[in-house]
Amino acid sequence: MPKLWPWAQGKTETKAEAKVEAEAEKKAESEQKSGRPSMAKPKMALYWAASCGGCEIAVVRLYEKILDVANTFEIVLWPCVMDFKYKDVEALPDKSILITLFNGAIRNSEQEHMARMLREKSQVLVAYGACAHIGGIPGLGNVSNRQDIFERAYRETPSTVNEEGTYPQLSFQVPEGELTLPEFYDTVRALDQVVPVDYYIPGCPPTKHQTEAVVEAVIAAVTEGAELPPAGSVIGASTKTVCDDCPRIREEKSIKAIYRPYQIIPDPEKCLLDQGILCAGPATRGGCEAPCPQVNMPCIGCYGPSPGAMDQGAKLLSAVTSNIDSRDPEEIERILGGIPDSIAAFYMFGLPASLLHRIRLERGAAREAEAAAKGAQ
Amino acid sequence: MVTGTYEPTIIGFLCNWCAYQGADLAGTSRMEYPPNVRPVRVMCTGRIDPTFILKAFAEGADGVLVGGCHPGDCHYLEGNYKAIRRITMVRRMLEQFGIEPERFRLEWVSASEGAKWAKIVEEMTEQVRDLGPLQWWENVREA
Amino acid sequence: MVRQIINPYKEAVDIVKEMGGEALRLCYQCGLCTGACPWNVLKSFPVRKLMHEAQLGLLDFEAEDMWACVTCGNCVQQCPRGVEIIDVMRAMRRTIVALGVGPVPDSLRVTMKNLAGTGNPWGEPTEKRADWAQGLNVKPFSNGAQMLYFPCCTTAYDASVSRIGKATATVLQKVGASFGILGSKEACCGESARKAGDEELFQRLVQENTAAFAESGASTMVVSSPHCYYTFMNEYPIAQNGLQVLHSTQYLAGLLREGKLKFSKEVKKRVAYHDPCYLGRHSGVYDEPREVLSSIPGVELIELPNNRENSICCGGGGGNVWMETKPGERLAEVRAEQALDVGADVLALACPYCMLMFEGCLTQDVLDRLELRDITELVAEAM
Amino acid sequence: MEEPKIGVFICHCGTNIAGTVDIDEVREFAAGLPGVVSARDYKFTCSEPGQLQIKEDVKNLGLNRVVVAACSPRMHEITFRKAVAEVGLNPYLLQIANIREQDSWVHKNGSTEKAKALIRAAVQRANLLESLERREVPVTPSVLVVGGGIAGIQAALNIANANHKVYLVEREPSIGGRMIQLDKTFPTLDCSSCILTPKMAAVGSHPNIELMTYSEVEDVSGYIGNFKVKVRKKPRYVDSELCTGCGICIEKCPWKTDSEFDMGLGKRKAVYTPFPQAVPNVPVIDPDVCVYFEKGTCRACEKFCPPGAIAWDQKEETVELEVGAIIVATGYDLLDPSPLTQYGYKRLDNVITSLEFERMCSATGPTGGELVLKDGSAPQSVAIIHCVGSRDKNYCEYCSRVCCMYALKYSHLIGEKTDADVYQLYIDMRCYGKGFEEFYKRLSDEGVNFVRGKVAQVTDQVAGEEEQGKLVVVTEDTLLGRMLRIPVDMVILCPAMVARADADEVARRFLINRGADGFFLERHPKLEPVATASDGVFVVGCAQGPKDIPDTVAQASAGAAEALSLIDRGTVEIEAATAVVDEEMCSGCKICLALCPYNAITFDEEKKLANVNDILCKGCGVCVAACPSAAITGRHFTDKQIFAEIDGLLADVKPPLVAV
Repeated sequence: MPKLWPWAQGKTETKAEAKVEAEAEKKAESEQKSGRPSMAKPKMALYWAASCGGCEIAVVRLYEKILDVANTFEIVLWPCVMDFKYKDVEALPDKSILITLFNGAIRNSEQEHMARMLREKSQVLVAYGACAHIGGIPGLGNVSNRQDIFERAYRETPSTVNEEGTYPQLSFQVPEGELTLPEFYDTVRALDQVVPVDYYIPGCPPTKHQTEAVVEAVIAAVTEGAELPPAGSVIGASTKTVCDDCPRIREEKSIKAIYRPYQIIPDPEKCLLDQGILCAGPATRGGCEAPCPQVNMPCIGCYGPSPGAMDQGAKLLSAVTSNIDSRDPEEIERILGGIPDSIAAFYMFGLPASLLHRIRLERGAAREAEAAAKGAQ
Repeated sequence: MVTGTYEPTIIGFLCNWCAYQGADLAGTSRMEYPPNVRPVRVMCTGRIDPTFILKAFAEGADGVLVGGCHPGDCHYLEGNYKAIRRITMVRRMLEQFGIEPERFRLEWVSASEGAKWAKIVEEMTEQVRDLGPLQWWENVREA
Repeated sequence: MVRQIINPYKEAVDIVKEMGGEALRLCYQCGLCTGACPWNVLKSFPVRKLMHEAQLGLLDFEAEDMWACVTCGNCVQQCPRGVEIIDVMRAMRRTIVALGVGPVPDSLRVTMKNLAGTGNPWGEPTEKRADWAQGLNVKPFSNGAQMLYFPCCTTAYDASVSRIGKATATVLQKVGASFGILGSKEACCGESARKAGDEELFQRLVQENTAAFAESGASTMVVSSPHCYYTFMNEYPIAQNGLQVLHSTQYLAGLLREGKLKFSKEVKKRVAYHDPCYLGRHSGVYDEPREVLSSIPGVELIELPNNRENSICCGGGGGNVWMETKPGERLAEVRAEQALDVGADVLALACPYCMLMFEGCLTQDVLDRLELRDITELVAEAM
Repeated sequence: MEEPKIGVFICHCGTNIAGTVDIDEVREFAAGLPGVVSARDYKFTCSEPGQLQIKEDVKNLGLNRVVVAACSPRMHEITFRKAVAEVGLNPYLLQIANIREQDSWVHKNGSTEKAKALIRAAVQRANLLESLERREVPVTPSVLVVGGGIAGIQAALNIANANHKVYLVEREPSIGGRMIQLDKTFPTLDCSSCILTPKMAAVGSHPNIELMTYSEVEDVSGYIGNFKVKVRKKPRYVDSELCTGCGICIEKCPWKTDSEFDMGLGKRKAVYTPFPQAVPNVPVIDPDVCVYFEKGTCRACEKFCPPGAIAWDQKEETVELEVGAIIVATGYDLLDPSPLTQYGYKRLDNVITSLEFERMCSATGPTGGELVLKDGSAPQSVAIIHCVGSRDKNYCEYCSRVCCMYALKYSHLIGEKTDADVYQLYIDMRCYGKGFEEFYKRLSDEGVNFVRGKVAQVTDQVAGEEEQGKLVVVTEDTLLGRMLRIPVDMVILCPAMVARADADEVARRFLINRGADGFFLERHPKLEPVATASDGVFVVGCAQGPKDIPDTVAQASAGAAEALSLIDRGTVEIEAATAVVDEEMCSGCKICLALCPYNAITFDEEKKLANVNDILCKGCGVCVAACPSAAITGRHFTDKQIFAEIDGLLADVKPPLVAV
């Protein structure tokens, strides 16, 4: 049977609330028994998977609030900051970590292992930042595959000299024993395409107020028994799109040509899309306060799709092309020629989380081999 | 699941006023054609969100056929022009995704063109059958 | 006599119907084709009736009418239902040739036999194909040359027409073009064979010539005959092979626009231009010949009553150039009369078949008053 | 949302469906689908007992969704919607699976499998259907009629006589249209102006008709029952209130130009009425011809006008009207035959068009009704060429319908006025109407020469003594199978009737479609012959396609009846499946604004939100598909409903999934 991704089957309901309630009940129980509040701090984990590290900085950007975090939680894993051992975390009982902030997409077997392990150990798993949320920039790797990426990274780059054609191996014998590396996957996945996720904090990186909001909510839940937002919520984002935050003046659309940002000097007052610059703002969830358009750069879509949209790229494509000012197929072709790389234009952040996830893999040969093997048995 | 001769499944998005009526006319005129296109009726090709097309491929369609009124004949005046604009871009993008152009067609079929509809379905079924199964889900399976 | 709609040659009729295709079924018998046909000025040629007979499968494959059509295209151009009448005519002839359901005119049979044997309509030896160029210092085509000149069988072998080739070569040399000929390596373009219904022979000629062109490596070819031009452009895989084909008048007009065609003498003549069917109606080339003619110093270009799209055929198309035309049924005479009526001294031509037809059809009395000159000849004279 | 309880009803349609689709298998399959509480089949579900089956199940089983697997929704969706509504179920909770037209009738193999997929899709979609309410809005009880030819006149009178207000807008200075240019009418030969002028006068004096001549519709907005129309009135430079129609100004005016009304055969003055019986009988001054506008001098008309009605300072003005329905009766143009060079029109003298002939025959025309050649003499022979540009793929593929008959009429008129021989050069004689064949017989009896053949050429190049000074018509007589040369003195061309030159602009203004032939397109060729794609806009007369006067009048009355039934009802039901904006989701990006062809989307600058006016919205969904934030929902075709349908259609394609 083919091993399939769980999201393809529909997400497993995680019911974060139920868990927190259960925890509260347990706590109440233990308080009843001991007659005083439990003094043990709830545990917290932070993990960095396939991402740039910007999310780690975003956590530190809590400034003095980071002290509240330290006061409230016992941090059991934060590889970026301190030396923790995986095996210590693995040894914890299931659901013993209250909250895990997981940033980065899943691009290799180690990240997948950590995602599954932390899911088991955590009551609340938060996809922190665009990469964990929708795949992020690493997700653009889905226009390629393992072999081509290796070829590029370990051989073709101008700064590389690799005449023997040495590539990373899963396992390598040295006199001292076996060395292993995690398996690099063909396809990058968002966190919820590997394990069920309770909350999402979008953004590249998430803004300070978002991180604060989630930390405060959980602290309030732990210390005061406050209600948590419903499971599956996207925290710190609005129901509207970036346009709602964007101060630029918009008009009725009529796109006669599409420019890339370096090709023109846009009017700083007017909507970038109105000026022919492909801006993902209309199709991107708001809440970021539109920092990019405010400095004359178009939105590139890091907050993911609007809550009602199934596929951010398809929605952006539809919005932009619908307003092309021509009825002539040839002219339309010409105008759309201004978008030379459609996947990058429409799915800069969301390719793994999109409907098609990635470009087609040439799997024909592999499939045939598999079928032949089956036949042989 | 690929056993015996392979029969593709194609999702058709048909506008209510032209292509759907054209397909109905093919029925009324008893023109035989292959059963591989499964129709979704929409009021206008202008209603067709590119999401529908991606969704159809993602859910396992081997092809997608969009049928609408001839340019200039849109029941809603210019919905089909919007469809041309979107579909031009979708076609390019699908190619980038590795989906052969034969798997995605936009055709103008008026209410009186039952024979044209039957011919298009026959032709496209054959082309997609020749290309073989798309099985998009296979792409997201880690081998 | 009541005629039954049962034909002994059902197979033959079916082929014609199939080749005539949907358009033939659309014919509604208005008779415009008959009216538009140049023959009907001189004799009866019931085009409409043939179409109806083809529709009903009542064709008489033994009738002379099978061979009359000059394929000039005047009827096709006007047909209100878009019937490809020439295709139907061709289909009838092809059926006769392939299935032997009717007689092929003797003269045409000989021509086809010659074409099959020697690649030219006269059955002249292949080695003599380049003889026309003797003494002109025309070189065989080599890879370094700019272009290939394809003279047409008539130019190559017929004594009265070879002056077209000579004039063309002279002009090309004077403007300093580097060109060459294939000589014995080339064969007839096959247009006559196809129009005479010998499809097999035509396909063979296509293959031979295509191979010869490919081998030569030429990228530009200049032709003298509009029939070769049309056939290369529309019925050969020329475009795929990246070969650009130009009629001599197109090439000259190009030189003219680039300022490379210079004249030193006057040709003080009143010149009427006869649009060849295959250059005009079939290929849409109307302006270039006129451009070249009117640029020649001294030439006063006058128009015939039937000009451009409405030109009248010389009577030589569709294989008729190889057949006998009775006196009094010669279209060339009608045309010459028109030229004399408008006061022309010279009838300018741009097609070897036209030249052959006019030379053959006109009486000495007419020829004394009306000079027949190919456009290249007039150009050569003025240079 | 309540738990769906779906009933699936599978129709055999006799053997139409049951013949190829295994009904039992499909029924069993449907019964097992999630949400389905009952699946039944019946011979003819659309029949009374079939509908009863549905109604009973809704009542007894408490169905809250109904799926009917039968013929195309375009056949019986309305039938079944009514049926479920009768037992209290919202009609929008019905879903049809088309297993006949697009399944059993067209597939020899695989129709059962496809039926299952279609039903599964319908059931999954039905799960998500929502109730919708149709709304009613009041109707403005007046009608705009565009075009003052016989069609517009007839429609206007019908409506006005029913005591409703009519605005009749005509571009020319007078109503009358093409019909008033004609001399006699076939097959009865009654005088065109004799039968038309009383109607024109009735229009001019009708208290319910506001006649706006020399005016054009500039802009139309609004929607069925409530249109807002802007009409531009060109200045006449004559005060209609003061003018008595005495005609002295015309008499005194020294400036002349070709008369458009007389097809350029006669002259008119700078101040003119197109013809003596004009309605209104108020002249206009043509500023392009009148010297006053160029040099400020002359003013002869002003000096002689008894009531002092000349008004040099008149300005163009725009009037705004509110109407409930619009009737477009803008008529036709005649194909200009000069590009058909073989007929020699404009090149050879005495080759004229049918309308020129009409004017020449008219007693009020440029020759006072005399049929004369250019040199003033009477023709001794006339050829009438049919199908000039009609039935010809190089020009107009259609038949212009009236030419055969008016050509016969011309034979008669020529016979009345001269002794000329007449040749009818036709392809097929089409005399299909009431009294037409009888007229054909009568004319045959009058001694007309019929030659069957499409004329190849009209030439002045003569071939013999008897052709000297004549026009020679060259054609094959296809019945003889012989070429003929017919020498005549006059050639009358019967050019194709074509759509007005500005039809494209007019179509856009009224939001109606045009067919491949260029004429305005009716909504259904048989059953809705005067309705258009735009609700409340009707098209009548030759604007819809070539037709004769009786057909035009009948169609005009049909249009009037449609308009009356709309405005008399008082209210109009508005499409319920419209688009709606979710204010919580709309970010005011303005992507949708320019997309709506009906201008139904407005923008609230205050709240920065888009709004869909659901009275103007026709439910095409173009904005829904474009909305990048999914803030616009297309009712009855929501994203979720369509996704569910796609899932349903493909559920058997993907292999069963196993979690990691």
